[in-house]
Amino acid sequence: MVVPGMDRSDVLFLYRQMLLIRRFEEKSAEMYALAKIAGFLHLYIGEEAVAVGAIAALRPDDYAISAYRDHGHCLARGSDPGHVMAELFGKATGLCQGKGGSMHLVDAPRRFMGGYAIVGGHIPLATGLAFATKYQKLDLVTVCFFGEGAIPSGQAHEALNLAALWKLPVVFICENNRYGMGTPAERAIALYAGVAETARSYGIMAERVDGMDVLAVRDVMRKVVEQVRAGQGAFFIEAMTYRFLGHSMSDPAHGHYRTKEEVEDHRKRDPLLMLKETILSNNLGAETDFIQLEREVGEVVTSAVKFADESPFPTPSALHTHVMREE
Amino acid sequence: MVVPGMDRSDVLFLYRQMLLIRRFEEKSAEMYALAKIAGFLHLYIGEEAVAVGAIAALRPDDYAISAYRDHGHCLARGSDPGHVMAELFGKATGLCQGKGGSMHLVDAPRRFMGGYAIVGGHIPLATGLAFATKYQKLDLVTVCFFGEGAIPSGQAHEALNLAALWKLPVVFICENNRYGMGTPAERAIALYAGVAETARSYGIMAERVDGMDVLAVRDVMRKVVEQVRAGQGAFFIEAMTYRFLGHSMSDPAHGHYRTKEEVEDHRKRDPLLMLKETILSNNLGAETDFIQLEREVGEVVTSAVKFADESPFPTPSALHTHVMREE
Amino acid sequence: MLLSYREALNQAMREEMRRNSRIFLIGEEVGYYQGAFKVSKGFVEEFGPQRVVDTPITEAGFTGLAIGAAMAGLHPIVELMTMNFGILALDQIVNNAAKIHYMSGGQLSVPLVIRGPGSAAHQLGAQHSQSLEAWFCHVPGLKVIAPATPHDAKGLLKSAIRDNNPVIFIEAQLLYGTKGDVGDGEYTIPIGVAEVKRVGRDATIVAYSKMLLLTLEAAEQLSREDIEVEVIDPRTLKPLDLATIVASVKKTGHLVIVEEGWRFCGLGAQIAESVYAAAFDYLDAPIQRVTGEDVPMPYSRPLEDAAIPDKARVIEAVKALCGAQ
Amino acid sequence: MLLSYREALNQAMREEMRRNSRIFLIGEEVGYYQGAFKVSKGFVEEFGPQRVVDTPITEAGFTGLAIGAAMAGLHPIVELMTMNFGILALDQIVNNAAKIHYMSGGQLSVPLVIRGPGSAAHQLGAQHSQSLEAWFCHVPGLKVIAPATPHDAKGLLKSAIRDNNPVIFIEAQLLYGTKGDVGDGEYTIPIGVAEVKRVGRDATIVAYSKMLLLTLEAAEQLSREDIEVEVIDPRTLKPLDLATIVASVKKTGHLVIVEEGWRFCGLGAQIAESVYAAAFDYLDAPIQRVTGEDVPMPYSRPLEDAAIPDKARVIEAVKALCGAQ
Ligand SMILES: Cc1ncc(C[n+]2csc(CCOP(=O)(O)OP(=O)(O)O)c2C)c(N)n1
Ligand SMILES: Cc1ncc(C[n+]2csc(CCOP(=O)(O)OP(=O)(O)O)c2C)c(N)n1
Ligand SMILES: [Mg+2]
Ligand SMILES: [Mg+2]
Repeated sequence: MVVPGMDRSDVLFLYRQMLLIRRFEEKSAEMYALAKIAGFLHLYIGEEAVAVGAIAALRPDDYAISAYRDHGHCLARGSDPGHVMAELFGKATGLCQGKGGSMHLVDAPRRFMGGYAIVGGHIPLATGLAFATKYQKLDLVTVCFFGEGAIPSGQAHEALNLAALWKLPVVFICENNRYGMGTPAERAIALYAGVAETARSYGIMAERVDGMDVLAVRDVMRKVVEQVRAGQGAFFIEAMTYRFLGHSMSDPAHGHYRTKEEVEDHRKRDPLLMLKETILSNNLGAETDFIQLEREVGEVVTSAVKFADESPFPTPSALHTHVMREE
Repeated sequence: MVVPGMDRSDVLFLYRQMLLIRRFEEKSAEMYALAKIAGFLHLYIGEEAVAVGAIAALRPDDYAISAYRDHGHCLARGSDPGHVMAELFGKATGLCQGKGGSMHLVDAPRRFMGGYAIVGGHIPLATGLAFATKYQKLDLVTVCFFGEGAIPSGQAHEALNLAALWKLPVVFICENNRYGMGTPAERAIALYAGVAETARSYGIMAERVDGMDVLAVRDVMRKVVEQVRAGQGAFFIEAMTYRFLGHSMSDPAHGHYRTKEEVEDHRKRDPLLMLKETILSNNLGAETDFIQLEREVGEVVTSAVKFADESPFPTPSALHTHVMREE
Repeated sequence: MLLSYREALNQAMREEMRRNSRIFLIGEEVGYYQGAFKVSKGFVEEFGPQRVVDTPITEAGFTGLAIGAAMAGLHPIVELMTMNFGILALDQIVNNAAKIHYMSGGQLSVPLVIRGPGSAAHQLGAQHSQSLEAWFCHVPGLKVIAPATPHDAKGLLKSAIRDNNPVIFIEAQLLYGTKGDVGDGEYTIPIGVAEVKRVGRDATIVAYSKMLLLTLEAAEQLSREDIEVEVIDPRTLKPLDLATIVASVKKTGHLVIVEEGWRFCGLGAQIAESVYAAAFDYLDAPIQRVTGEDVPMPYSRPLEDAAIPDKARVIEAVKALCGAQ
Repeated sequence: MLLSYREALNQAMREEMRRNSRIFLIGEEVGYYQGAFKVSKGFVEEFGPQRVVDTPITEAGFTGLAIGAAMAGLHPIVELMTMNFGILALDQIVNNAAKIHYMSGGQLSVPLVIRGPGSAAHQLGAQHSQSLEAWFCHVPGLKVIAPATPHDAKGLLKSAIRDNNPVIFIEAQLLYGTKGDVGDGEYTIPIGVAEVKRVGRDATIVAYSKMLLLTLEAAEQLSREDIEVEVIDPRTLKPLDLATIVASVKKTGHLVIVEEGWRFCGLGAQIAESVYAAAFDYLDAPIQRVTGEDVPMPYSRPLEDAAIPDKARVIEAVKALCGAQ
């Protein structure tokens, strides 16, 4: 697929971003096995094209917010991998000084407003960010990522209704990876033929996109963000994607609820492979570029781990700071 | 409008039920002014055709459940007006021994499973009643009444999704009286062209009916109840109705949010007047019948008040009973 | 200036909204309806519908929206039509408003006031008559305020609005019409500072919100029998001004705590435990709690009256204590 | 029979579901996934999907549905994937489950168990590490149970399932793998009865759920220093078996209460207040509370460890008391 206006540095950047997330998370899994990281760790592997494609269409001052599967969004937003890894390690140098953890990454200077662990609970927050920018007459867009498992939740509905009612500048991106933990979407959502209907029932425009194709995601998002920025109200994107690994570290990649074959089938549409093929077939890069990117990203991830590992844990006094804002 | 199969005793019964609710509530308002009744009192005047028409299509063992504007549903279900009035008076002889009050009428033997005061909060309960009858393989139907103000609430959505997903035998009846307190539906519901779309977005069949026409309500309900009883899953009815008085006793009938003219317009379609005209024009009854009904109902209401008034208040020991079920 | 509690709240919000355009009011019927209890009378006319925002009946949705808006630099005031409906927004309040500053390592903050009437009015039934302050007080990251007088209501609401943390501000339906002097100029009252509402010698009574009024009446009546009680209104429930209470108990040797909420795990249990720990050797007798009964609120008037503390029960508790001297 | 806590729960539900076809299990991933923590392993295979019901992520919806089903004569067991998500169902639990029997004057009842893991596991972060028992205990109309051992878990879960009231049954993720003897036959343990888990002389410690285990370790260690503590597990938090605690305190003169939840307005405050009121003259020193810190739970391990009571803090509290003799 040739995308008009696609240029080399552009596509290699997208590839690099996805590669960074991939290698970062593979390394996180290793670190989890070594007990350097603990708690819940929800990997985004397989879904990188959604975060990278969507965030590529944003301005640096736009807001992004996510659920607990948030490493990808945070890294795509440009957060320093060392500080992210340090957060996963629970170190004082982590993005949130070790207080947030994997599910609650926040990078305020990059307008990454957090990962949240109550399914559906951050969707109202997103409408609030959008409300604030509209209130202040800023031409900012808020992007909200969540899984299809959040669709039946009451909080999602209340938020969609408010966003539509008040024409808020928010883009809802449902990462439809077909499962909420072990539950296929068809067993959770009554009228399941995808989830865009839900948005349309509020009068929110909705579009489905191939979430394994980073260029497709970016292009839809560019169009949508422009509309939303221009004041046309909320938009809903259903990105069809797939998680290659288990729900979290305790859940195997396949077993109870999906077969090995199903996972392998989807792996054939690995977003990294797909973009690589596009790049090669359009002569926008060569094998050497990919070798070079692997090397670069590998170094970034290695030094992120080194940084995290060498960083100190928070001191005991940190326990009681930030309960209240003092000034 | 001539309804085939309509017979005299049938229509006079419907009229009598509506008249009972009307006169009962007018008297309640008087009693409120005399401070015999206190707290919130939400009158159903103007909306009688919905409860009476819908409940006329039920079997005695079907379940009905409502929100806080529940006198009409309770009386239509056949509860003794004396016991209902005694409940409003807070007397020991009340339906709930004075513990429930206007918003929480319950008549278990008549399968009236209660009025509830958290907007949206009883809709999940209705799906549970329906779940139970399906689980027990009983051919019962549950009817759930609520206002259009509940449509945006998360609890309503979660319940609709479950009802649709599991094909539960429940009929949702949205009493769309155009306002939730002082808020017109258009200012609360994003895609407002009526509320049936909400149900359809879950794959629930939905129909709109003139909620001022008791025969229309009953006929739709007969058809719907039959379908639902036969196992075809949930159904949603949007009954277009209007409340003639204020939201509760402290809210004037018109003022801030609607004009006197608007209220007067709707009063021209008073469900009692409409049915009376149908009866007269179809020669199913004469003026004398109505005089007779007024007399009968008047007596019922008078003796209900007398019963309530003469009944004792609960004894202090009642305070601590029913916190826990003892056996 | 003599104002009703309702007017005092109105004035506090109005003054603050005039000072700071980032403040907005959001909730059910706050705008065109002027507030379910008319607290925001005249607001939509003065500030317009952009800053006085009527919502659908979606407490989780609009409270969450307000939290998000606060994260982006606005300062929302959320009106809950009654505090009961806060239960529906509790996930937003507890998991987001109270935790975001901490979880983000201080990067984000949530300057937000959530206000509305708590406790019972008259015969509103079990689902509309609850005192949930103990729940809110349990949660780190929240401040909780419950003023009893128009003067305190105004000064504390202004402080709450200027605070950069989420503040739960509990009013009471039966207080809205009560009147009191509010002075003339602008003023604030610091959060976390109790006030001795009456000086006494024989026993200390801690009471807040509606309960303060009947406690002061009880004190008056006791005084006629030569029992002089010191009455302390913490005003802020969290952070609690324990020092003021303890100082008084050290003087009187007796403590009665009056609260309308359910007894078991009520705020009074915490106040009592804190005072026992801080003044064990000064207490001449066990602390007495006068509380709401542990029952869902019954509708019937005599039952409801029996479920809520009254003047007689406060007097009885004081006498039981002072008789035990 | 040596069983894990997880297996004991599984057995309790299985036995009861075999006895009574009106019982069903409902929650997220309880069926085909065998439960997020595998508590319902084998259930969907034995009882079928009609009685082991997987739900969408809609805690308010399916908890409300279960309450409705209970009103119509079934006996649901709701599994909350974790008790944290109970916040989303709190309106249903508090306004419907707890009040319907009362509001209806006894006409309706809600026989229902809501169960799932409470408290912190390891490094799950602020939104997934909460001990909310004080909230549930505050609400009239609910029973609250929090067993610490497999034996208690099995016997109390069976009683909870046979009870005709709504029961909140709090487990703990870190307890699921712990083992204990559960005997061979069927048995139940009555709700509302504490157990003296260790007999002692010098001080009484009240501890429940996970906290019991570290308290027993602390007791063991103290014993080596010749300090003999009596350890009481209330097991049922509401109704609380105060008599057993008070009898012990009258013997030892000292009380330590250990709880994992936030300190301010925690259950320990209520237990302390009740004991002070009942045994004021028997206490040689103020009651000590060992509690979770009043902070949202931090992710970082050393901070998390510091936020939760441990053996050392229990020992320190006992020594502070007994040194004060
Ligand atoms: C309110 C709530 N209920 C349950 C959970 C437990 N839980 C965590 S993730 C998850 C599945 C979510 O699926 P989805 O939204 O599709 O996101 P995905 O994991 O597929 O990215 C569940 C049930 C939770 N975190 N919050
Ligand atoms: C969750 C919740 N929020 C707010 C209220 C206050 N309240 C009571 S009735 C009402 C309006 C409901 O309107 P609608 O559902 O249309 O019913 P109607 O009164 O028109 O019959 C509101 C906001 C409530 N009872 N519950
Ligand atoms: Mg998913
Ligand atoms: Mg309405």
